[in-house]
Amino acid sequence: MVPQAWYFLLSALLFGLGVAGFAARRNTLVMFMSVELMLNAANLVFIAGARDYLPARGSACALFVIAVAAAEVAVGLALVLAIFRLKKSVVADDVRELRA
Amino acid sequence: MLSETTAFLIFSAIALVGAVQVVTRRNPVHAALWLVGAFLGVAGLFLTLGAGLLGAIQVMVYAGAIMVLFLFVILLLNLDATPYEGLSVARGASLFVAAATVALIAVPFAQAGELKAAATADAPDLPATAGNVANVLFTQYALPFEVVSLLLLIAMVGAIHLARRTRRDEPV
Amino acid sequence: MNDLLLAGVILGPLAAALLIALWPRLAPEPARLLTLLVTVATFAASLPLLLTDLGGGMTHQLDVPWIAALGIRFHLGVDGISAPLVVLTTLLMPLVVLASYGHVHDRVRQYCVLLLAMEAGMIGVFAALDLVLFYVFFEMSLIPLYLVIGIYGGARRTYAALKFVLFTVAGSLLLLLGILYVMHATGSADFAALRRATLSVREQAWLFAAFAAAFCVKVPLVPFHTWLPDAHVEAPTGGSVILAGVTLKMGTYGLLRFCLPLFPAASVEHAPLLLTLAVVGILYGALLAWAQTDLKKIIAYSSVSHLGFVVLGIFAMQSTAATGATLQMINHGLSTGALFLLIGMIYERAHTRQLADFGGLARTMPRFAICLVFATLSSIGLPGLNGFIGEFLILIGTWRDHALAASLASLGVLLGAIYMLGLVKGLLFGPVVHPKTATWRDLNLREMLTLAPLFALMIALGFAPRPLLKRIEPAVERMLEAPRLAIEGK
Amino acid sequence: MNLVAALLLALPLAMAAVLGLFGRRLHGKLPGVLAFGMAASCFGLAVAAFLHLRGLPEHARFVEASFWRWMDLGVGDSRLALDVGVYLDPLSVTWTLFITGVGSLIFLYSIAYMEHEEGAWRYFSYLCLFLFSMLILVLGENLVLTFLGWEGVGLCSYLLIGFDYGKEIAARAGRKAFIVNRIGDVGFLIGMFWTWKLFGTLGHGEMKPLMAAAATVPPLLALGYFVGACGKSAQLPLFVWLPDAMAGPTPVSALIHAATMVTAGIYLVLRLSPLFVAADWALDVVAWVGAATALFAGLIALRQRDIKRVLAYSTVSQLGYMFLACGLGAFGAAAFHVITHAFFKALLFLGSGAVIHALHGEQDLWKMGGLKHHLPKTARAMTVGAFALAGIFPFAGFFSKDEILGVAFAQGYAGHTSRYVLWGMGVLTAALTAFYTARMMTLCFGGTSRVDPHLHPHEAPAPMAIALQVLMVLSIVGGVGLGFEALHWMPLHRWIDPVLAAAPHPAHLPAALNWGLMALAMMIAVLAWRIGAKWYGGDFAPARQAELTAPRLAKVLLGRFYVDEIYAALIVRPLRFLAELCLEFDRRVVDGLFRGAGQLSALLATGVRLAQNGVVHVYAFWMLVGAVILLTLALK
Amino acid sequence: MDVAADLAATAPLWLPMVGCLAVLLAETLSPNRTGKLPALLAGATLALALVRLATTSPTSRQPFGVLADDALARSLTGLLLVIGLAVVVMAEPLLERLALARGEFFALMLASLSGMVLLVAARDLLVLFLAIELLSIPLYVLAAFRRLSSPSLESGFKYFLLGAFASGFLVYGIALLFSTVGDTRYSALAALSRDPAHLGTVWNVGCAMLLVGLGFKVAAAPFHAWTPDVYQGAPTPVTAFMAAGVKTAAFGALLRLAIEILPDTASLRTGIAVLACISMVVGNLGALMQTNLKRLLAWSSIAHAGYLLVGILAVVAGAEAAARDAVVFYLASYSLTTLAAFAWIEHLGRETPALQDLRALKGLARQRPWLALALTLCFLSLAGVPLTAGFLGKYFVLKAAFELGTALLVPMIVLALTSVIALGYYLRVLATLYMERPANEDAPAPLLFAPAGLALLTAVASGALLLFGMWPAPLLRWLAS
Repeated sequence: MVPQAWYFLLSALLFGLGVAGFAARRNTLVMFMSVELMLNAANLVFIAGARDYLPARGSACALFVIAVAAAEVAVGLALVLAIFRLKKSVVADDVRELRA
Repeated sequence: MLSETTAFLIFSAIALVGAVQVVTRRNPVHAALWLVGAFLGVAGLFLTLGAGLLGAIQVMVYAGAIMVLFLFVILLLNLDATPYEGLSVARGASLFVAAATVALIAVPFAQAGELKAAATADAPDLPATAGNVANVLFTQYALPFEVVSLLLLIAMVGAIHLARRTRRDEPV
Repeated sequence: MNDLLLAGVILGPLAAALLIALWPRLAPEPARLLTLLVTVATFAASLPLLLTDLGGGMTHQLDVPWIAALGIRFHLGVDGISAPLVVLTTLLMPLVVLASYGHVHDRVRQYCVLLLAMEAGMIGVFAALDLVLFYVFFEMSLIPLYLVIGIYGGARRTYAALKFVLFTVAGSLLLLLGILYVMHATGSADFAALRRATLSVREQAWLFAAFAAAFCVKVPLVPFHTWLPDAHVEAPTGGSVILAGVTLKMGTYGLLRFCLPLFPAASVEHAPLLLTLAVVGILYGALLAWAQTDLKKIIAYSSVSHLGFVVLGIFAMQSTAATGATLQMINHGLSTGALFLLIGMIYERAHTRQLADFGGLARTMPRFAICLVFATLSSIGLPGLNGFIGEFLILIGTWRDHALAASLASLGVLLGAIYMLGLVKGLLFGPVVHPKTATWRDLNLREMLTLAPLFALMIALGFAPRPLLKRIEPAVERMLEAPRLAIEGK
Repeated sequence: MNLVAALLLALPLAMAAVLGLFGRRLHGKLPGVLAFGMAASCFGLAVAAFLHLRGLPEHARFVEASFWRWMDLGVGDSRLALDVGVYLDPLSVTWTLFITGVGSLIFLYSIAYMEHEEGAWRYFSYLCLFLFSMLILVLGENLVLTFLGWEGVGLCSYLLIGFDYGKEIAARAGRKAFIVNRIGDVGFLIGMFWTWKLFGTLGHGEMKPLMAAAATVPPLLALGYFVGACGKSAQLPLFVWLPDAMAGPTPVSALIHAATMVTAGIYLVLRLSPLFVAADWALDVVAWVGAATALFAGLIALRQRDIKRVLAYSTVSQLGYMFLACGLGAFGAAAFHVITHAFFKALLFLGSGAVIHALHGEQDLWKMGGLKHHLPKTARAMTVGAFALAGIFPFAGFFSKDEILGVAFAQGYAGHTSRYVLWGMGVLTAALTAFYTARMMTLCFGGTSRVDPHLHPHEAPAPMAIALQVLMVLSIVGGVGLGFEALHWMPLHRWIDPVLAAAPHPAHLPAALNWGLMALAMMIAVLAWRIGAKWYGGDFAPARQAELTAPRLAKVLLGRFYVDEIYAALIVRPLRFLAELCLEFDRRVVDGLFRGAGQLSALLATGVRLAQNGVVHVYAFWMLVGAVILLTLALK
Repeated sequence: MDVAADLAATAPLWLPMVGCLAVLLAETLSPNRTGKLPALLAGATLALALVRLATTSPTSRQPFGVLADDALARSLTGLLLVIGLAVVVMAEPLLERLALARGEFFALMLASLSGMVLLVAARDLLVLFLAIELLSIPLYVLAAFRRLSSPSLESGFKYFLLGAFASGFLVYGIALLFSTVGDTRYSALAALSRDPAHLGTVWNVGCAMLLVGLGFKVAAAPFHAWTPDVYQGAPTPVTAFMAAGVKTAAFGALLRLAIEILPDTASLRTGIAVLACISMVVGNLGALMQTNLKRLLAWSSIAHAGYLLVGILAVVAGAEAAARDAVVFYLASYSLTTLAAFAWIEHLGRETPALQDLRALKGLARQRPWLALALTLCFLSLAGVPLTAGFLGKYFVLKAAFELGTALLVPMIVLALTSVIALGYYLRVLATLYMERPANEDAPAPLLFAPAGLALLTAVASGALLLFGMWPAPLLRWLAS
């Protein structure tokens, strides 16, 4: 058996890459993708963590996360579209009318 | 059949490479495609862990539906490769902090080894088959399941509201 | 036995404030007249409070639960310390209203509402026997005064008003923390219960610091005094009178009422520090007053100096001195109140407060001159007037154990004469300076009436202070019991 | 007797109030007449009190009358119980007598003097208030009441000096007087505080046995009172206010700044004489300060041009004599000199007032001369006063002054060698006194007239003249009538000594030596007078030239030893500088600290605003920072 | 599982959901012609839920095995329903005026509200997560509801972007906690957390990430940065909904977590204390020089999150009962205050930054004394001046914190000192209203937007601040039931 810790370490790396992508990329769409990576990392923990207890429960949880991710993406992409219509840009940092 | 370790190594390599590429590709279309790769890698890991149902859903919903949505939007907006974004001090700092975050999350795993807690290994071993998952979904998570339906519905309503074409006389 | 008099004295003005605020289409002048009547009635109603218990106990007590869940009781009562302060408050209020005829012509109703609300708060501060209730009143009196200064004040009123509030609140929030800790440690916020409670020396030290911080800012004790000159200069006459006459007393009252009996060990421990600050305040305030050119600033800094005497008297831990200190609170209210009224009157005419703009008023405004000299003499402690009795009792009592402090403080008496007579000379004597001096009419009947009660009391308290002292002393004695035990214990 | 005492205080106060409140509506001489009537009645009451006391046996010769309890605080040894009441004993009655007596005369004089002044009602109101304060000072049942009077007379002095509103100098002088007096008051106050701690009482009657029983008291305690006395009685170094106080109306100078108020210091020392005696070296200080002041002021008086200033310095000098007497333990002699001085100095001031009145306000001696032809009566009266001041037999001053010098010499003779020095200073002062008095008289009345030719000096009106005459008589008989030590004729001493402390070093001279000294003093006085009269008697030009081209010492005298300047440089200006410094400190440092706190929060607020720059990535960065903080903590 | 009983007990939860569906249905049947119907439907369901809530009493049952039906949940649910009603009242006139899609708005709002109600009752981490998403996702849309107005869209955009990021942390934290026991139920987790010996670092990290996610929702610094921008850009009723509703719901969830599963470890204590202190300092400093009223309230909301975290800290540290009541009371008073304040801002009529600028309100007290008074009461309550509900909230929290002696002294002192700074800017608002002269003295009083419902809301809410400040007994009783 692969030790659980390996999965967790991998998920930490995926999560970290997601965080890094969110923090470093300016393209809003890529930032979304990074968030998806973070969610995937979480899912990995759900599944791996449930291995020794109740694997079905872990899957159920991950399922919910996927569903939520879908909902988020729907709204998020709609927002990107709307923003793009207004600003002709998908660079997150260009949206900074509100500040200070 | 691959041994679990081999499978883990292969799928995790796919997932990591995909993830790194997502973060580093300048062209969003490329990034999206690499993301599909990462998702597939993770799906493979799910399989390795015995969560076949979830692996399938991962492929269908994530790699399938969600990514299509992404690509659809990218193409709709006719986005090209964004110009090189440069590495500003702020971004450097962000990356540094992000790395710190990873390290801080990863450290305990490296230390802890096995994470099993003493308590509550109460339930019988229920492998994550579709039937078992469904069982959990409709017993313990019955309410969340219903809630998610509303969530999806309202997300749809919201997305439609935001993204629909502007009527000429629509007020600002 | 619950006595409703105090509640009436507090709620009466509050009810009147509500009435004036809510009465649709009430014209300004009737509102002012109504306010005057209400304040006079409140004064009259508060007079029986002066018949305090000669044993120093609390009278006119009212004790009902208010917010039971939070342990807050509506507990009021007065003794020989608080009753005179309550009456001082109710006395000054009608005078402030009378004085407002001269300088408040805009937004009169609002002014009346604020004054009445303030009055309720100030009386409450002196009458509260529950710490939380005290805090509530302490803050409640703050906001109306903030608005009075900020709305009706001079050019830099916003800054001054804000400074005043921030200083006070910075202190009073520490007070709130202290109160809450006391409640945690003793399970009660009731003054009577707390006097029986014992706190460890360490606890006392911290609590004393928290309480004293709030009160010392309010007094104000050097070095927390810099808000006072600004507030005074910018405040309208009424605001200055209340500020000097009543608000500052909340600080000294708090020190005497709460710090000494509740944290006796810490009070004794820190007495040298407070005595030092008091003496520094007396001398430093006096020197600053001397260096000022703005009439109100002179009086403001003189307040710093005078209140230093009060603090000195309180922390001498000697009953004569503390009695004198309590009397001096009243005295300062009378004399400084009168001085601010007078300066307000001259400002209404001249629209300047610079000493250099004045001169020779004695010839053109003899009534004003007499009044000013009178108030000045009271302020500098001329024997035969009230100020002397207070200062004398404070100093003679302090001398017993703290001869050096008392001696240095005595120099304040000297410096007081220097700057106050400088003010009198600059205003009244010498050649006429301001070209319009001749057009300033002398004080009219209303203005004389405004001042008359103060002057009458100055003389009365100067020659026959005993009826008052007789009531103050036992109450003060009770406050000193605990510190005295602490001294003996050392 | 209570009624008499009450009336003594109530009458002046009531009159002050009446005149103050309604005086504006009284015209002409009415306010003055009313006030004079009051003063005269007070004198009558004083006489009644005196007669009453004289009827009592010597050991019980006091009356305590309490009107009401002033304050009563504390218990046990920290009890402070004070009444508003009077304490009548030979000492206070003596003072009362001459205060009301001389006072009445000066009130009388003022009726005419102030007739044409605007606001005479105010003047008389102040004067009545002064009388009240002075009486309460003297009669007060306890030290605090004495202090009340003490400050009261200071206040009246302040008001009366600055009586002429428009005169900047007068206003300034009044303020100076008040403030310098306050310096002394601080001493008085500290003395009281200490006394209360020591004796537990401040009542005169109660303190008397306690003081007598006290073996020693801290010398500083007594010196506290002495500082007070120095302020009120214009001794070194606090004398500076008195010469300036001459800016007030002349009758005020006569009453307050010569006859009565300035002797309050002596009264205090006499009242507390047992304390001083028990206070070790305190009396020596008194003696030396007194002698030094006498000499010092005498020197300054030599070169003053303003007639009132000459008299003012002479007053300071004579007060120095009185303190010298006190310091020697000759308390009775001090009292004696106080009384004679009250007579002749009041006379001199009133006389000078008549001269000034006649010259329409001219006070410069250089612009007088030859006035004896125009003002013969005044000249006669003043000459008597001048002789008395100069200590010429048989005028009043001679007896009292001689007694003081005699005591000093006797103590030296008894072995206290340093007392010879004091005696020498006294004698020298006597010579100076005679000289400057002669100078003043000669410059004023003798020689040729240097008066503005447009002026036509004329004799003073009747009320002024009457007052002068009465005082002239008193200046002649006031001395010999009250005591002549060499003949053992000492009614005043017999009357007053029992309430005073006995001298710590009693000493007696052989009769022959005593007579010899007396003759010597007389000769010195006459000689000095002659020189002075001769010097200034002839042609004025050389004397004037001499004064103008004065050598260095004389310049110093003319500059009054530059005491005012020294004060300004050493105390006033540094203090003022300190005040300005405090102001800057307060503004920049103390307030700056709080403003700095405000600015700091504003700065931080700007920082927060800068961080809030609208960029999503920056926001995410902060979130990550927070996550790192929390995670770091979690790993601990 | 007795579904019928569970449904009966959770009526306040599903009634808004039903309302949401009903609105959508109505909108589908008759697009853009529903008029006031959505608002009425929303109001009716909320009122019904409120009635239902008032007529039943708390039980110890756990509906659907994942919810709570205790006093805490019910009192917060009641509060949320009141907030919802207030937002309906606020939003309707604005939507009508701006001719926005009312059906969608109320549907989204009701969905979000049901998410909030779910959140305060959740006793399961997964439900917690879903509830947060259910309240957030509609709220993102609501913030951007004026999709053609650039600030509104920006507001929704930023909220969404950072919200998604934060929910990544939240999910990860939940996953970590899940991995320690293999279950998401609080009861299962509590069994573990009661035994600190078994708490590994994974647990700690999980808690920390949970705090990141919830810290974002409650607008605690340094997860606060979205708040000012989003509050400013969103339509004012939505801002009010966010400020009052989200804060109440998220703190409700945090409170339950603190009561049930968060262990009293040094790291957690320090972590919460640090968040509290940073929030108080940053929130108050940020507001110090702010002139836009909505941004000002946003910063103040960050500061209040800090104050509330002190209460949470007290719960974690052991003063459970007192601190729970304190936090709930604080939430009630704060919600009331912000509702009043945003309702007030709604009176300014146009959602343009220029009109929300403080400087435009100079001398308002002269022309509109009552309106000025209402805002004064709001700000005094926010500042915690006695006799307002805000004071009692702060007092209550501090009192609870003192149950632990001086253990929490540092955050309490920070609370006191930052309150001084806070008073500085709150009073500046008063100064603008009362002490300055209008820019144009002769200009007539500004014509403000004052539909009856809104005016009533403003008056009632600000009056209630004073009422509850002096006589909180009814509120306390209601919250305790």
